[in-house]
Amino acid sequence: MQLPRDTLLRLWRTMVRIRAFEERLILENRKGGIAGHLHLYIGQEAIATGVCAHLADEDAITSTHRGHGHALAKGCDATGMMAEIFGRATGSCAGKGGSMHIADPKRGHLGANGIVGANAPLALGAALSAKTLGTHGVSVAFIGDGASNQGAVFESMNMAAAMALPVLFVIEQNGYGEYTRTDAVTGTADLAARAASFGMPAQQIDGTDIFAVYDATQSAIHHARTGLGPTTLVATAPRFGGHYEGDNQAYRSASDMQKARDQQDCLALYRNRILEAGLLEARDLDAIVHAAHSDMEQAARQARADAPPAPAALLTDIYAKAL
Amino acid sequence: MQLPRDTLLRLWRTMVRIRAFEERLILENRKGGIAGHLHLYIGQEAIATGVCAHLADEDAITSTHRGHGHALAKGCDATGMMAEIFGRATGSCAGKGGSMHIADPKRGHLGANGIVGANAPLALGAALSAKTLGTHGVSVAFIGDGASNQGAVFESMNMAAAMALPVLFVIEQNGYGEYTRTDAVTGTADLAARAASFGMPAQQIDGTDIFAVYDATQSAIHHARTGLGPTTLVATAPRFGGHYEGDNQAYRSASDMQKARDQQDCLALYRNRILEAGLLEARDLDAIVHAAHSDMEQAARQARADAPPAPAALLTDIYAKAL
Amino acid sequence: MRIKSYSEALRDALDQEMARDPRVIIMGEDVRPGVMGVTQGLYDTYGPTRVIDTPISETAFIGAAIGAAMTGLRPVVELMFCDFAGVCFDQILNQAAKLRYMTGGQISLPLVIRTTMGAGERAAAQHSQSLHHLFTAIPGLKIVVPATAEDAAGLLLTAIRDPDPVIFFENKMLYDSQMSVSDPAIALPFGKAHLLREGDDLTIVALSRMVGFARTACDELAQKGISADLIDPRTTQPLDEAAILGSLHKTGHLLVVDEGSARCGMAADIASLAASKGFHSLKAPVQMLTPPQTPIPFAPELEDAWLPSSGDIEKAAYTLLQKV
Amino acid sequence: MRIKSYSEALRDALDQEMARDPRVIIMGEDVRPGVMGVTQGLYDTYGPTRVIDTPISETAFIGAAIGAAMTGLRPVVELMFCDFAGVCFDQILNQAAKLRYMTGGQISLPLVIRTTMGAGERAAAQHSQSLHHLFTAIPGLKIVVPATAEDAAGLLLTAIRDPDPVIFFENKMLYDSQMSVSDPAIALPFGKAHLLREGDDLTIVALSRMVGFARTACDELAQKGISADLIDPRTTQPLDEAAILGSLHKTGHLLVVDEGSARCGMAADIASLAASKGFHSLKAPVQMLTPPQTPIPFAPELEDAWLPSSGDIEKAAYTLLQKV
Ligand SMILES: Cc1ncc(C[n+]2csc(CCOP(=O)(O)OP(=O)(O)O)c2C)c(N)n1
Ligand SMILES: Cc1ncc(C[n+]2csc(CCOP(=O)(O)OP(=O)(O)O)c2C)c(N)n1
Ligand SMILES: [Mg+2]
Ligand SMILES: [Mg+2]
Repeated sequence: MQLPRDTLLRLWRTMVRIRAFEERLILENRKGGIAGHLHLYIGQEAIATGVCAHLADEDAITSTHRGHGHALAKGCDATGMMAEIFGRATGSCAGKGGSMHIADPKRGHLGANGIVGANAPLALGAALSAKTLGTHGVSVAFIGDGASNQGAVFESMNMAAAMALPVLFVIEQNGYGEYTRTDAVTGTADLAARAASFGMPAQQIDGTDIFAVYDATQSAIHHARTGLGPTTLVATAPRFGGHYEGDNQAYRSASDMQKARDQQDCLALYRNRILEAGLLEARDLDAIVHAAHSDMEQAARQARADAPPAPAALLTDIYAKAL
Repeated sequence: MQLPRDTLLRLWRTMVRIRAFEERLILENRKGGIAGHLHLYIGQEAIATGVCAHLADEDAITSTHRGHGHALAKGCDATGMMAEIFGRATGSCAGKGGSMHIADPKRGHLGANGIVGANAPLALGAALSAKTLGTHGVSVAFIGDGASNQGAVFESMNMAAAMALPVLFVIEQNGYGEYTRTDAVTGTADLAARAASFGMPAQQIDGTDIFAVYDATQSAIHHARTGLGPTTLVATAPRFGGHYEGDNQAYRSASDMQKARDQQDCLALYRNRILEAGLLEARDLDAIVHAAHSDMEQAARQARADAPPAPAALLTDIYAKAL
Repeated sequence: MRIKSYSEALRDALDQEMARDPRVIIMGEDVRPGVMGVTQGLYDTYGPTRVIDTPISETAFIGAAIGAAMTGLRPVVELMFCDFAGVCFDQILNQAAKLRYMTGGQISLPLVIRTTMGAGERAAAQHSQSLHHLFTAIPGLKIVVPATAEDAAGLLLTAIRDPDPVIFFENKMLYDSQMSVSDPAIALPFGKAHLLREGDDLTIVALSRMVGFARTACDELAQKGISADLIDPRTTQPLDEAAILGSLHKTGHLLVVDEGSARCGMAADIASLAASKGFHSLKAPVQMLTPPQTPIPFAPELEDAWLPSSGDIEKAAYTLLQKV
Repeated sequence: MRIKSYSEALRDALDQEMARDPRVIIMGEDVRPGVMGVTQGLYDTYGPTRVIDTPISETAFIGAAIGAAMTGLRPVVELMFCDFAGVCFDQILNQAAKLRYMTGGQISLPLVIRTTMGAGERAAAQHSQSLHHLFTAIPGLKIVVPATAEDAAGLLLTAIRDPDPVIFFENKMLYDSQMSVSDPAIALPFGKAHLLREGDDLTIVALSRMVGFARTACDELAQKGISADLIDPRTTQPLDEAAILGSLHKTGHLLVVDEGSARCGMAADIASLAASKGFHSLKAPVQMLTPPQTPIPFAPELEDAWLPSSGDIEKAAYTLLQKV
């Protein structure tokens, strides 16, 4: 809480932009014109924001199917992302990836991933490069609680610990993997202890409390940058919506959904806390909200207007040079 | 140590037969005529013996590339195994599997495996059958310490714990995976704690002490049979030889190898203990050793005399009926 | 007969076999709620011991299904997307496919892995693949690629009753397609192709969703006075070589249409059959119509261009015959 | 020129590239001691930051190599046996092969996965496979199958310098085969076949270890007055179609010899090329010589019967020509 004013504003701005981006997606999706599924991050914004606040472009992240928040927090351009989700030539991946495959290596975003858990080894690789090339970079793998039962994740935890790689595993514990409660298919309730048993510090944190996320990440990144190896953070925060936009969540109680919105909204919690502590003014916060919504509206308008990829794009980017 | 005399004799007999089987293999291999690699179990006999002493034919095991000991302890026929290793039509797998793929489902041996870690999920399946069909059977997956870093193993531990399956994971900690020290590529030194973190009891035991193995297994199997789910035992015992027979072990210190033979020989330890405690007579023990060696010599003689598979065997057993 | 969707027909076939044989169990991610549709409602009937939600650990649960199949159960396991076969490929390649052989016939594996294939959902490169050729290349497996609701149900019964591991590829773009199907389902044999159209000018062999597209193309071609045999092999292993070669003998022209890989895929496989055992029947080059050899793009315009259409099939047929 | 084994030639090529480019690193199980032979001694020269022993966790370390390739290194990772690709297949199928395309070309992947293929070691079904076809079927990868020490070294240089993911299949039965090779190694282009024998009667396309067998067969055939073009494509992706089609145009007869799968494998792939683009050259059915479609048996007698021999190649050629 002793963060400087501009950090406080920056954190708020990032969280708000993620929320606004996805609320815009919900609206646009209702209007029609967005193809494929949208896995929304609403409710978990504090995690990506608090983690990525410590990362520079030289630091890498690898992300998940629920990855819009990670991308925005890592500094990816909302307009390019929106265009990508609309499948436009102007999209960050030229329309070839879509919502589930947004990447921007220049910002250190090595890609969202449609195969759960598969991004963990990739993050090891970025950490290995950083270590080998002496860049002092770190890398972060965001991993869902359901995905945390994938072999790829466990193997990566062991290898990162064994090699003392500068990696941070962030497990986002929203309680579900698709329609199934994660605890129903997981042998332990303590994912942090499980990660710790691989030989690294690990900590359970409240993922709706951005200060908790911010502080824990700071320590973890320091640990990594000083050559001490990986850390795991298990951050709990609810998914407001379903597995994908449109999922009616028949498997989830109304009270659980209500509680998420009423009591676990990381944005509301932040706002209240900041205002109560008198750290920022309501109008500063509101102006940021306003700006974010208008930015996202503009991004969507642009995306709708943009052209789809030219047919020739089908056959480019398979190899560096066409065979 | 309060085991009945016939149990003491049975344990000795099994350990001795494993040792004799493989010493015979070493001799026969020098003579020539055995194709492919032999991964010998010498030094680790107490583990397979102490574990399988608690298993009936209805209980299943899945084994590793270093699997002769598991097979013999599970009651597989030494003559059939020897013939299999010689690639004979009379072999337990009709000569199609070889040393690394010995199986005998009638004895509850679901197969050795050339893919390290891949046998762990198979053991879950046998446990699931036992649970679903109400047979009260349990299953055991033997896993090398190196193999314990495979995703398949971790996933299986979680799933077994989540579903409370009657499985026992036995990690055989001989300190090496091929030429590499396992601790050099493993983030934690405490494999039992790592297994426990998945949500099951786990225990480190001295795998050269058959009584320790026997007792720990007894509890674990009881736990499993009463529906309480899986257990992991991490049993430490040295490999006397190399990764495979013929490996010159340039990567291993002479003293390490010497120590294994001089101080960590589970057979010698057992013999001394039993004789000191006056539980059995030396001549009883020696007679068993004698019989084992002559059995194995006979098995090898038989195997050498047996015919290889007929050419037609190439095209059978691909499917239940030829397509 | 009753009107059912491909998805309902599959569900009913599962229900039918679960009712008939208590050893049949279902496992997979979200199979209780039935995220993919097909297993919906079965949990209510068969309960937690026979409809099992698993962790997101494909290696563990597919391996467990293999182990269960060895020891008395008949598991039907769901792999949501065949694209995910990557994370559990060893259990299929080195375990399920080889266990009977490696053990000299001691082990039987009555196992079905149901999975989905097919592009068109705007699901991009990791959720749209058709990987049946990768499995057809593995000895020891049987591979099913049903194109209609009737075939899906009938072949699923056979798959469940089969003593060997079967990979059952459901085309997710067909799930909602409706037709009148046998009720209860009637088991259909493996290795028996389905002749959907009869004609003299060319032989079209099509698989999975391409069968329907080829049917449309045949109707169009008929308008132009071109008549074709349209053959759906229904299983790629075993493959009904006789049906293909017999038709080729009659028509002399072969067009193969598949949504899988252009390289080392089913189109090449069937073309090679023609080039070897059917060579003397061939009057013109074999035409292979597949998507271009690229990952599957997200943008709808690109994905549509990527996937062969009925128009593309028609054109390919026409080109093939012009070439005579 | 110096006499080297295939294995030594590979080691020297690795050394050459590691000396040239500090971004080249080596990872894998037991690569320091060099269990498989090829990496022996490199640790002494390049130390722990460039020669990295990994846990037995192929998904983690191949994935790590992919991530490292994206971020400035040029990893050469060793997958001991291609059979083990099953446990890390997702990282190859869905990550390495697709990342450039899915990201619209933002990501480059200068990655080499060195692995071994080939039967004959009495290593049974899970350690003897030749799975190059599975990877050839995946768009986005390049596939190398060197048959000689010279090719192995020259193609490895190219693989390491290539900006795309390369799967490099070393036939472990060739490791000890000796020949006089360029020293230092000279990079060889991908997609350029090697013509080992020239002749008029038939075209033999052979891959990996089958090339040597085919060479022996050609010598025998020559004694019988039969002359053949012997073509080794050296890379299956890209494939030198022009070399194959050109030769076929001359000879009219095609025999393809491969140790991989009979179904959806390279033999079928090349036969399908002949059936489509080479049809008008073909004077007889294409002959495909592969092992039977079974897992690989352990017993030496069975394994020897399983693997095509030079005698089998000779016989196949003879049959092919008799059939004219
Ligand atoms: C290997 C693999 N298995 C299954 C899936 C299908 N799938 C997509 S998202 C998902 C649930 C993931 O849950 P979690 O990791 O908790 O992430 P969340 O959706 O909750 O953010 C599943 C099973 C997949 N994409 N990849
Ligand atoms: C998936 C896989 N990776 C690598 C190998 C090669 N390999 C065979 S045995 C072995 C070492 C296994 O070590 P450990 O599990 O400790 O068993 P041990 O040999 O010590 O009994 C390795 C790496 C394999 N068989 N399977
Ligand atoms: Mg979740
Ligand atoms: Mg070991």
